[in-house]
Amino acid sequence: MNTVLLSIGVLLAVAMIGVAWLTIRATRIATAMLAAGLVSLFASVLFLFLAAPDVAMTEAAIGSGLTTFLFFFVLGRVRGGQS
Amino acid sequence: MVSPLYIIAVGLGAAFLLGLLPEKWQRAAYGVTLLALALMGWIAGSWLWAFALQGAAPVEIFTAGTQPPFAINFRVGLAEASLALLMALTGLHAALYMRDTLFKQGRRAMAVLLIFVMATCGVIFTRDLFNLFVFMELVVISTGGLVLLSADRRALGAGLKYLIVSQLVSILMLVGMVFAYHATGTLNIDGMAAAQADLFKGGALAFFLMLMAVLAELKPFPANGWGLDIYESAHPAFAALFSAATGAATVYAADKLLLIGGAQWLPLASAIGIVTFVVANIFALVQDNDRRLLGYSSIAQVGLILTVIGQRDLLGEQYYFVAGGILLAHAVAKAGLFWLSGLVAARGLGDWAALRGHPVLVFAFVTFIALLVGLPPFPGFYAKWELAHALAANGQLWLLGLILFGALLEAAYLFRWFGYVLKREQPQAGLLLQAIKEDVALSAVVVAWLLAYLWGELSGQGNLLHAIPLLFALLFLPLDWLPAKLKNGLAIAGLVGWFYLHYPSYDALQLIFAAVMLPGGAIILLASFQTQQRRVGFYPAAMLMFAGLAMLIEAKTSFAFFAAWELLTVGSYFLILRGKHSEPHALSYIVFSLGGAFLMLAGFALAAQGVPDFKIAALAQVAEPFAPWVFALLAIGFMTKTAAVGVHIWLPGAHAEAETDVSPLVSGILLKAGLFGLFVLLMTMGKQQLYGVELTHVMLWIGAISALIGNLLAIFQEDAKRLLAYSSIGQMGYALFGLAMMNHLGWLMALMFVINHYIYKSMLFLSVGGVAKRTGTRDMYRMGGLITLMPLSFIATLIGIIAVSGVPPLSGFGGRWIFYNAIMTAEYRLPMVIIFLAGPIAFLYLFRLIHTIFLGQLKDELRTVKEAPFWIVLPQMIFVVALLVFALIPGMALRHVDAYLAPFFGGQNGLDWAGLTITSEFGYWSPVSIMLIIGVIFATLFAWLLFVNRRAQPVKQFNIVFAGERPFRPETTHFAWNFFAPYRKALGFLTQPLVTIFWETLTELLHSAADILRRMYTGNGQTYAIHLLAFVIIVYLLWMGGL
Amino acid sequence: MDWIAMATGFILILMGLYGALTNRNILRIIVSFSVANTGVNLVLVAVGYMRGRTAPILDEAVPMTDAVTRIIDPLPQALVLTAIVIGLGVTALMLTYAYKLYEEKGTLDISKCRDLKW
Amino acid sequence: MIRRFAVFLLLLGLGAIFADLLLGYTPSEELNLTARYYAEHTAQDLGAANIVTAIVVTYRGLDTLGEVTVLFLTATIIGMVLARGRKHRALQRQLPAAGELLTTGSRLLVPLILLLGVYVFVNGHLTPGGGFQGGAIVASAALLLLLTDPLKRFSHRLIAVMEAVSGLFFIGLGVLGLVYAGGFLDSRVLPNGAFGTLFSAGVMPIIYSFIGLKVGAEFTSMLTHLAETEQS
Repeated sequence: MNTVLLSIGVLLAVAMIGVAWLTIRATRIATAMLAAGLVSLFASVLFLFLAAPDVAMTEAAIGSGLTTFLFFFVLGRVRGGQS
Repeated sequence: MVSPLYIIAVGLGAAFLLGLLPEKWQRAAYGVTLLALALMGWIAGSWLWAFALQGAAPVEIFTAGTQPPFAINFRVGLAEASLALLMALTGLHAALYMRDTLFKQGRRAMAVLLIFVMATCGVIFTRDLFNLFVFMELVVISTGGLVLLSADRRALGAGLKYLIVSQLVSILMLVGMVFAYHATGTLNIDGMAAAQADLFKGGALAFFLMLMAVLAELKPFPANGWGLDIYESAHPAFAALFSAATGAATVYAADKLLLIGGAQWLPLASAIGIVTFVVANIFALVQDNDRRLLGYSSIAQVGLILTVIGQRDLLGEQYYFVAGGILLAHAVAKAGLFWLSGLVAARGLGDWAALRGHPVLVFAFVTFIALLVGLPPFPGFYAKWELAHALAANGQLWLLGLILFGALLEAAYLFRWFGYVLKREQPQAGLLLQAIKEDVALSAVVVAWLLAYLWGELSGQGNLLHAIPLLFALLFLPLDWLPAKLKNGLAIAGLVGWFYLHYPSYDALQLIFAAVMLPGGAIILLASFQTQQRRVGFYPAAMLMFAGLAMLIEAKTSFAFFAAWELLTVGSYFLILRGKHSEPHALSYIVFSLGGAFLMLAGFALAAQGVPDFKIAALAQVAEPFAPWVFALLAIGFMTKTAAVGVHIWLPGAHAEAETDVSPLVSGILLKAGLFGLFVLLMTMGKQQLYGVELTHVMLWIGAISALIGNLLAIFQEDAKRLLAYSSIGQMGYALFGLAMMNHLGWLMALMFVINHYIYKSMLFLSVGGVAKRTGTRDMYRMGGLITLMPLSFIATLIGIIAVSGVPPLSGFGGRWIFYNAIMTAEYRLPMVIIFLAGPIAFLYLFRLIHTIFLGQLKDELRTVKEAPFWIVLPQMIFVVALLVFALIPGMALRHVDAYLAPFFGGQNGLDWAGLTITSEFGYWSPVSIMLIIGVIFATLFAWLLFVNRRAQPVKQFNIVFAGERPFRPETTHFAWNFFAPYRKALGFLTQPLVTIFWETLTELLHSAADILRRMYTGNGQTYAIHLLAFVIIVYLLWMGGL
Repeated sequence: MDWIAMATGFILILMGLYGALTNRNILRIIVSFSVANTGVNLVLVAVGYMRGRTAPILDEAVPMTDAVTRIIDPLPQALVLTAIVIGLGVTALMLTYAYKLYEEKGTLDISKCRDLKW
Repeated sequence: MIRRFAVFLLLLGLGAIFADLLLGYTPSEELNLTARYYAEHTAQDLGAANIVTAIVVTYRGLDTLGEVTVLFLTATIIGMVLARGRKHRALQRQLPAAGELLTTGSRLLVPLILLLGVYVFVNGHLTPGGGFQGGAIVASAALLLLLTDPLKRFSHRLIAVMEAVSGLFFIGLGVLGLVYAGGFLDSRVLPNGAFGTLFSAGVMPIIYSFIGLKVGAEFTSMLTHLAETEQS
């Protein structure tokens, strides 16, 4: 295992945790949703490193793509829904 | 047979096909749905046929043409096939039931329903873990859709809560699964089970997470708030599916998963199951919404099944019989009840009173309740029997106790509900009848009885539905439309006929009890000729009780005995419930009786120690250390029926509030069942010691105190029937005392009490009942001077009280005579004093019956009262004659019994029966001469009275009343009001209802605890998710911490 | 790499659950769950990973005969594919529920949706 | 606050479980029994180059069928929920027209995206990707169209028919496997063909194509249903 790959992995992991923190604590829901999509996107990169191209594609297309769109669709309909 | 994969293919294919149909073709879509469900049912049914009747071996079904660990495989065996059939049938019924809703929602809803049923079948068939997960997710999601079919807007929230929880569940499941896969290299359930050692080397945690995930779907306490919300708000047809189908499928999934874990995880399942069972039943006690109540009950039942799964190894071959019995009974009953709930317009339990106008629906309701509680002849009864025996044989006594406790709680709220149905005011809202819905609900009744038959056949204990007495009782159900007189004739013929056919085979003891119960019952039933019209429901109930009694007398095995006991209990409960104000009393009767029955069950189970087909006679061979416990459990069970002090509080209300001809049935006859049991017990087990205490000695004390307290309470009653009821407690105390003396004369006296008490108590209840019927009241101070208007009733009462009080010349005296002889042969000083004290007290209250009702001045409003109806008087007159005959020649019956009892006490007869006199070692008793002497005295006194009375001067009524002042409560000025006030001052402390207070406080505590604790179900879906997480962590700490 | 992925996965699950169990807004709950789901997927794939091996696709680089020694465990990947899609399904369903609830109640606060209790 | 603390504590417990799992985890050096079988047999038995695809479509085809059903269910329920209580007055809001660039761009892109999607699922058995990924890509074309013209209406009928037909074909092929080959969803209904070519691996590519179509249709259905909520 070479160090470059490993450091990229660590970097990705740190990034994911940071973005996940944003997801659960961001003040705006839109930010949270975007962050969740980002987590998913980072994860799909990580999947590539884990020799799982199929999963990476799926995660990218469905996890970060479609899901995020669904979120925004609904967010638009409920106008924030903040009580 | 068609591969079960076609069940999946058909379900899915039909669901996809629905998408092709134009939106307008609702009928076609509905047709496709029904057809697909029927086809799925047919496939499952054909497999069931093959396994059950042709003995086929279970079949493995491979997919993708590859062997199991590498591809997904299905397995179909007996359990799978029957469960799949259950799924398909409940699905089909749901589709029929929801027709209107489905038409309104369109083909989408039908597709979701199809997928739901398909997925539950998949959960059952699959042998692959991940596949199981996929099917379970499908069940979850389609549940999310079907919940929305409800007209209740709140269902939306319930669905969301479920989805939130299921997210958590699927996270646990996936994480656990992948680590389990890592440890074992397979996803196949059987493969993992084979690689168990590897799995637990690689971390039992993985399995733990999976187990938690699957158990969470079973709605364990406390992680089940979401489930309750679904039950409460969903469409009833879906709630039925959710309870029956999802419940059964998930239970089966848990069963498969535990296969992987192996024996060491079974206790955990049992622990979680039993906690859920008990707590959910406690919470249900305070529930007033019918569907939520059914939800709690569903959760409880599934908990019970989980408990049984945890005892899988212990049950061995019986496992599927027990678990399947409970599971199917639960599924059918719950589905039926939910379907019924769709017919009831409002949601309160009391609103179900609307069913009352429809006897068929009431029958359906009672079938479902009996099915759920596990009364004979339903599968739950056999299952409970086997379960109790297996648990007792393996020392799992705590578990057995908890199961029985939970079952009692469940019976309590279900029977309370049934009481509401029969007794509460019919609500405005009424019923929403719809033919198809009714048919669906009634089909569950048919299935319930089929299951009852099937389980009877499988039980190996003899099918109760082959028992002729029971069949005879059930015959009255379809005949209920006949006029009451006709049915009464049939019932009497049945009782007498059965006795006539069977009496040659009885021994002396059986004969006495049988004579009292069967022809004795027939005499009391003569009074029932008095009723007009149809009297719906009376005869099935009464004959059920008699069936139980007939079977009890002949019972050879503990199973037959217990089954008969439950039948007579249930029958008498229905009888008692018929009284106008008897709802709470009937409830307390059934709760105490079932409680006593459960103790008996535990006692028999403990005695049998796993021996199948345990004979009653074998009780004699039960060894230490079980023997005293068996004795105690059985004795308490029987004493509950004889209403010994402490467990007597059900009796007064139950006997007093019953109908005129029912009171003598339940007092004169039913109480004897308890005595019969005690006889059998003492004859087989004899004296037992527990911690150095002689148990019969304890019984002796209980008998003495019962006699004293019963009589004391009786003297302060204003209500004539209640007085007689309390008197029964006292009388049964005497009998108990006699039995517990464990000597020859004591037993003889107890037997004499069986006959005597039957005759005079039946007679008194009938005459007092006749009076109450004519005067419209049971309060004695409202009566008076009825001697001239109701002379026959007067004579019956007079003879009756002479007999009860034990003064010569009637048979009561004979009883006392034997009794005093018996006491003299035994060494029981203090209880003897108490029992002597009870004697004169009895006279105090009996005297009031004559004095207050028949003597004194006649009330103005009662001047037109007529003698009681002929049919009520007739049996009284028969009893009068019987009393006189029995008083003259007691030896007719007793000498045989004496001889029968002799072998138990060294082969000597207790008394010498030569000629017309009876001799004991202390003296002799000559009934005929006593009768003569008393007759002479009586005639003399009577003549003198007549002579004196000639000069009596009548006083005008009301000439000095009130002195111009109207009292606040006029009755308090009546001389008979609070007649024994001085005694109350002196002895009242003994009548403080301490026992009543004890039981009431206990109930109150349970209820308030339930009411406080159930507030943890805040309605917040997030909280429910936290509950689930807490559940997982707590189990982790408790279980894995100790592992 | 697999350790990193697995640890990250676990942390994401915990963070996601924390978000889902403490936020009151239903949309936020759903978003948090999607983070947790991503974490689960990471864990799953990490378990299948084996150092120094390649993706389970046979081509010139990985001939059929060497497959056993060259590729990683394909099964968890197949599972993850399914899990992702199921996750999407559930998420979409929850979003629809949220939308509908908002329509009915005018709020997305989960603590305000408590018509059913006890 | 109490809730947060309680949740934190509970998650600490869950974290302990996870930590235990993590620390107890030893990566395997060798393929386990199941994985070894796939590595050895997939190519020979089924003729698929992408083993994940072979597992998804054939070995664990039943899972995939379930998975497709999950999407179908979700789409159906969403349709059901959103159809319920929808007001029928179609309120045509005037929206600002999408920019020229977006409109033209999408006209150009949509066919390309569709083509890409089809390529991905047709080659699922050879290269990474397959029905799900392809389906998602197809759906993104629809998404693009929705973005450029929010009032655009897709034919529900068309989507439903596509969904139903591809679903039925999927099951039909599965049953064919049951009848003509070793079991449900066995891909060897057709010959395996030459390894590594498009027409190989039996019916696997056909099934995956139907999955792709179905998934695409379902995603589109979900998206359009949600998009149409604007109407009310």
